[in-house]
Amino acid sequence: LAQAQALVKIDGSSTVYPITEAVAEDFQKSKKNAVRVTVGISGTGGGFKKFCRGETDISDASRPITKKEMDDCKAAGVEYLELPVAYDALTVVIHPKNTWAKNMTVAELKTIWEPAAQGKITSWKQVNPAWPDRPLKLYGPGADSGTFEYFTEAVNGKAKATRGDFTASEDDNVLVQGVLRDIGGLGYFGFAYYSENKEKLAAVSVVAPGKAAVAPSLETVVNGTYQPLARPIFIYVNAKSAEKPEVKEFVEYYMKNGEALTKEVKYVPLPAKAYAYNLDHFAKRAKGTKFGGENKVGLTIEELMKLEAK
Amino acid sequence: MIGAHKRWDFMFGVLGILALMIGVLTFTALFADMAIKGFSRIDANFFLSFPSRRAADAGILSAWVGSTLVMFVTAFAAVPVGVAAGVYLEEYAPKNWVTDIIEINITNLAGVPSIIYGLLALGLFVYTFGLGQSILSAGLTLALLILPIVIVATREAIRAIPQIIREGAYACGATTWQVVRDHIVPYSSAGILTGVIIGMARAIGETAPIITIGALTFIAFLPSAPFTGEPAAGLFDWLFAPFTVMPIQMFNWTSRPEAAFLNNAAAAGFVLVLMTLIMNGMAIWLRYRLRKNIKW
Amino acid sequence: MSSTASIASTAEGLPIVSQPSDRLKKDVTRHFKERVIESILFLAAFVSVFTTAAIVYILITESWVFFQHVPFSDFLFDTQWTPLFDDAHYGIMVLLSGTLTSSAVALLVAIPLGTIIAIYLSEFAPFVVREVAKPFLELLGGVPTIIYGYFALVFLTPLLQHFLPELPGFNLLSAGIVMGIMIIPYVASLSEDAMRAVPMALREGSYAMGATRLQTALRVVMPAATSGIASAYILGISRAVGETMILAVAAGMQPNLTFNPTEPGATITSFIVQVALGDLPHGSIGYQTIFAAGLTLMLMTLVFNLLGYYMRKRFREVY
Amino acid sequence: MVNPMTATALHEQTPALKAEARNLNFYYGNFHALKGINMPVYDKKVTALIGPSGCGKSTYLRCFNRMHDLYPGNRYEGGIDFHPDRTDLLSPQVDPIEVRMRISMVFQKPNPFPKSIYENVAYGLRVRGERTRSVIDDKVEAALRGAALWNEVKDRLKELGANLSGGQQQRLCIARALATDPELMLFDEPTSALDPIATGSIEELITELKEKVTILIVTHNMQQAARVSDYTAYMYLGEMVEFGVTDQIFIKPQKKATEDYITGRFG
Amino acid sequence: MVNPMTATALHEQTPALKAEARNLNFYYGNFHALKGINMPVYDKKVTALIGPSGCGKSTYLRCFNRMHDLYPGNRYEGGIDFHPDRTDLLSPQVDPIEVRMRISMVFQKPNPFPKSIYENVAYGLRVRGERTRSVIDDKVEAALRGAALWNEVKDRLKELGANLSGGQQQRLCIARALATDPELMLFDEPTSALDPIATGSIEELITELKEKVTILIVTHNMQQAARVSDYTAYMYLGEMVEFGVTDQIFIKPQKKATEDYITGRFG
Ligand SMILES: Nc1ncnc2c1ncn2[C@@H]1O[C@H](COP(=O)(O)OP(=O)(O)OP(=O)(O)O)[C@@H](O)[C@H]1O
Ligand SMILES: Nc1ncnc2c1ncn2[C@@H]1O[C@H](COP(=O)(O)OP(=O)(O)OP(=O)(O)O)[C@@H](O)[C@H]1O
Ligand SMILES: [Mg+2]
Ligand SMILES: [Mg+2]
Repeated sequence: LAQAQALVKIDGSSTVYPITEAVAEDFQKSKKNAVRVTVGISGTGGGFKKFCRGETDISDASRPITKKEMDDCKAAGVEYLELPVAYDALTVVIHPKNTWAKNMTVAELKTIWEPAAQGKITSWKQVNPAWPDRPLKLYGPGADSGTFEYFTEAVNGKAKATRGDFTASEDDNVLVQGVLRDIGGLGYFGFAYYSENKEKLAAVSVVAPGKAAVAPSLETVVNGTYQPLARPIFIYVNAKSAEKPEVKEFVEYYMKNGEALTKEVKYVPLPAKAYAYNLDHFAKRAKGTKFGGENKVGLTIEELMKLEAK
Repeated sequence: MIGAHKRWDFMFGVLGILALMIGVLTFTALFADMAIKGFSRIDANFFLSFPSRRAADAGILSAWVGSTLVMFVTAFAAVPVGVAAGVYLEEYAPKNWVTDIIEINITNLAGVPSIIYGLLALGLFVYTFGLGQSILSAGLTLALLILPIVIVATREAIRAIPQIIREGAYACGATTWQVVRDHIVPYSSAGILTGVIIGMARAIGETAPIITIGALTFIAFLPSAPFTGEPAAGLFDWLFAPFTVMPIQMFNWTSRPEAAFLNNAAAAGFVLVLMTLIMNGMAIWLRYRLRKNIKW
Repeated sequence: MSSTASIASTAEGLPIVSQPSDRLKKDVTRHFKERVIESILFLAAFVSVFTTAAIVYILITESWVFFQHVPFSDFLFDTQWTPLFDDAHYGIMVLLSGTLTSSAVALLVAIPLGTIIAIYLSEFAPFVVREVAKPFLELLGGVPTIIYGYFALVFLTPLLQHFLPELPGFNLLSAGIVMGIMIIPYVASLSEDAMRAVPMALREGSYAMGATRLQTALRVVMPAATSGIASAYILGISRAVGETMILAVAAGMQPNLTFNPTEPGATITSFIVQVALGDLPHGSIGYQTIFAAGLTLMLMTLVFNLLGYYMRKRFREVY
Repeated sequence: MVNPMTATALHEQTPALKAEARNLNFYYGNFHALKGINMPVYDKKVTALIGPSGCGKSTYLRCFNRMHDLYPGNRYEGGIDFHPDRTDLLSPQVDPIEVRMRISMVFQKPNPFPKSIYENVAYGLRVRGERTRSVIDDKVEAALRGAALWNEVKDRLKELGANLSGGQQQRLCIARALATDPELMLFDEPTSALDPIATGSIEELITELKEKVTILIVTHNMQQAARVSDYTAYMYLGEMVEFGVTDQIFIKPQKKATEDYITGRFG
Repeated sequence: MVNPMTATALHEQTPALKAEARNLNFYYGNFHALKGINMPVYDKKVTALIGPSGCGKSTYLRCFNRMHDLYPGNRYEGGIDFHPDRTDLLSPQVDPIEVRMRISMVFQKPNPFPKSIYENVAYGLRVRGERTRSVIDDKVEAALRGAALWNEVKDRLKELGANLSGGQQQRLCIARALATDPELMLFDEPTSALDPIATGSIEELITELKEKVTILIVTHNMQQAARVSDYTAYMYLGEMVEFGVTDQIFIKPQKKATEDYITGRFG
């Protein structure tokens, strides 16, 4: 059918969506609408499903591709390039009137979130005796999300290992609503939602083992000190599509303007050199994933760039 | 004793009005809230702009066009099938277990959560029939969703036609089909229409099944109108175009970090309810027009 | 008796046997055309059956895979629902409890209010009020449900917390109440139709006995409209059980085996959308849970509908 | 139209008045359905209303229990005095519910409520707030006996009223109307939906009932009027053409119009 | 039940048979509604069916145009010969649609379609596939004239049929039934919902119509039967009790049952 005009089809994670949308908007303008770009939000899983059937050119992903999805892609003969595009800095937030927990160690977070805490750790005092005996109310993203998976692995040491008695929502604005109404509330979600609600919420400075407390911010994430809660998010480009001029141009445009646009939509960009590295990586058509179907926690972007694709 | 009875009647009247008010006030509150929040955003540009990362530039052009086209397909698919099914069940079907099954089945379908229709449509329309992630697939999905509503409304409307009108027509020597075509369908059209509109009002607000089959969120172009563009689009090319719809746009905006998008969401919600309102208004008007000519 | 016929015939001088002459014979093409049309209409009616079959097929094939990993007894009797956690549990009772609790709250709101409105509109209200109120009510069904969700979260919950200070910010109660308000039009509108279909003769009979409006409405009209009202309730129940977004926003998505509406909870539908649009790989066991959950939901609504069908048959209006 | 002399004359022959329409007019919105009707209703007698279709028989009958109050736009003028205390039934001060408790009605088509036989008959009592089980039991039995239905239904009181045959249903409706000890009973073509056998039993019943209550009956069947009534009124186009003792009306009507109607030359 | 002698006697006086029921039985499911009916219908005459309510008049009438085919569970036995070619109307080889095209029907309550007056009358023609505008125009006019309605409606043919008065509506239904030149017309209590004036005009019309078509009419009004019909049949409990020339039946019925009914001693 006469879809004569050049078209770039993108689908996938709603976390990555705002960045891709910004790029798509500007790219389309810069091409004077000669190229059409579409972006969907059927989730990383739904995105990969379509991607591995060869239906989309690019897939937004808030986590690396999994083993199962790699197999699917392979079965369908779809090869891909993996390009990190930004950081999703998971921010632990508390009520602004919460004066005691401005800094928390990863161990304390673990005490709160580990599976064993379920039904037992219900007061702040149980986490740290110095803290008041206030009920502890927890908020977090749904268990189907990449954010959840990453956080549990980073804090509890095992992906998806968590207590179950917390309020979950796919919509981070709903979590914001929860924490800001509850002095004893604690939640975590993407940095962008925190920075939009700075007046209403307070971010916890995370103390990684053996390090000083680091508050989440653009700088601390980019310079790699906000660890272990910063994770990269990706786009995956279909290798065959990458040969199409419009897709190629789009990806190049993405990498060249990604830093500015990411900042604009309140996400944390990668360091400038990472985008350069991506461009190079893309030019070389280096296929495959560097994660081997598993998530890796606490990876800085330098470490990531050094990894070999498998 | 009698006084007490009268008082009960009066008290119930008051209770009825109060109950009615709970519904009406809730609706008014929601509607007013959206109107106030979204007011600053509603202008010509809002309707004529594509989505954007900047809340102030973002508009609902692709969304309302998409919703309109999808509704169009939905109506075109659901009305003939729904009416035909309703007519069959009322005028043709022998009252046996097959019709019993169809009947239970229809009420049951009305209760299936919409997301399941999405999963079904993904397998059926998008992949098996190869219709792609298109306006056509979405329209057909929603058509399946509202089919039970249309069928039930059709049957109710048909049942309201007095038997004596049917007998009058049969006595003129009409065949069953002639009776259906000349009498049953025309005289029940007001009721059918109501059902269709109620169904459409529900369908227009659906998010989940449409996302499942692949509606987009960012789309900065419209399906090409028939016979325009280079090379010229065919008459039905728009059916296969990628699209987005109002509730998805709104859903996306409600979950954005920037608060400014929440006003967009309110504005989009306002427009969506307005679209429903217009459809309902149309239904009331048409119903009035059609009923005026029908007296038994 | 045949004697008359024979006498009449003899009088005519014609043989008794009468065979059809051609002029009233069946018109073959017309008959064929009618059959073809009937078949087409039948196919249209069958679309709904086909849809159900397709849905059931999809749900069952996918659930099949699921049940090869998860023992059926775990699914039914486990008291935790954490299919996506590392320590996975698949106790559907948890979601079912959330679904039932929130639906119960919704119905406790929608059924009394909807019925009162229906009685008021059909037996008390002046014509104008009825004609204006019905379409207005139907608009309630046209508001996107996500708006109701936020209404429950940011308006109703704080309001309820004035009366119930212990009420958590996310709970089944306020989600259920708002859901109930959303369902009111379905219940009210259909019940009203059913009541209005009750013949005037019955009402007159009651009034003639000296009954008041309320007595007539409650003791004669309602019982006579039982089957229609039952269908309205059943539809309301199906709506409540199948509602998604309100719960996803306002109820907390916390898989909690509880029948206490003041606690947060998760429901089958909210779980399904969440997972269907989330980051899980398709085909993984976590993803398959949504089909098992969907199947449960489908079976549940089927039970309600069969119940409703049985009730309609049993209490068919006998005017 | 009624000759005042006739009415007076009749009045002197008969023991007592139960009710009396005085210059009664009735309007359906703008439609003037009853025109200045004057007519007595004698106590413990059966009065039949006859006349061609649409002449206003039902309209007139339904004035007696204020049935028209149920629909908007209806308007009464004049009055119906209810004896012995001569209350005007149509006065706005009079509560229609109170009226209906004393004047009961049986309709053209049997309209049992979708309830059990027992509950159908008990309905009027319950509406009056009667709670005592034994009182209700007794009255239900008495009413069913009065309607000649007791023997047929005494073992199936819990069954639905609708399961009875047409004639039984109509008798059930009569029992329902009887249960509350009405002073006046209105029948609007009570047998027109029934077969001849059921009709016969209802007619017999009416004849028995008049020992206890006053009866006003609309019928389109002149034979029936002749069989069951003591007095007959002939109506035409909303007017009361003639009223008199039944035998006299059927044998020697005073008006030509009545005669034409009765002999079938018209109607 | 029909006395064969009577039938023969009648037969010899009359020119031709239009139809003849031969041992006709009819069942509503298990209910045996018509029991072995034999009855001639004479060409260009009016035959009236009388009998108490529920005796099967309508059921019998509706056998003639196979109306019962519309509902499941109904069963015919025996036959109705349709003259001159003596086709059995009830034979399975006969198409009920063809039957209804030749035998039209007018119902108890006027049932105009919610269409214009013109379209109401034209419907039978359209159903027959007539497309030519001028032909339809002519037939509509002829039918409306035949139903004595033309002068009243000729300027408002586009108006809704339902806007006419009851009597006009019934005449419209007669025009609709007339438009297709039926050979036999069935009337089921055509005036029972009408006022006396409208009734008079319909009766007059029936008398005129019999010049052209054969008419079978059900009525509960014995005066009407006496006024309009040439032959009368008295039915009771699904059986044909007596059939004869109207005058004879009304003056000197052969059966006691008929006499009882006609004189109002029963029914
Ligand atoms: N609700 C109404 N609104 C307007 N006019 C009405 C209404 N009910 C009856 N009429 C008219 O009032 C007149 C008297 O009607 P009514 O029903 O009293 O006649 P009836 O003598 O009982 O006739 P029938 O023997 O057919 O029952 C008729 O012309 C009728 O059309
Ligand atoms: N659809 C039906 N199913 C079962 N029985 C029926 C049906 N229609 C009529 N009957 C019964 O058949 C018998 C004859 O009915 P029919 O309508 O022919 O009587 P009728 O003589 O026309 O009476 P009326 O004067 O009241 O119109 C009655 O006992 C009736 O109850
Ligand atoms: Mg009447
Ligand atoms: Mg009849």
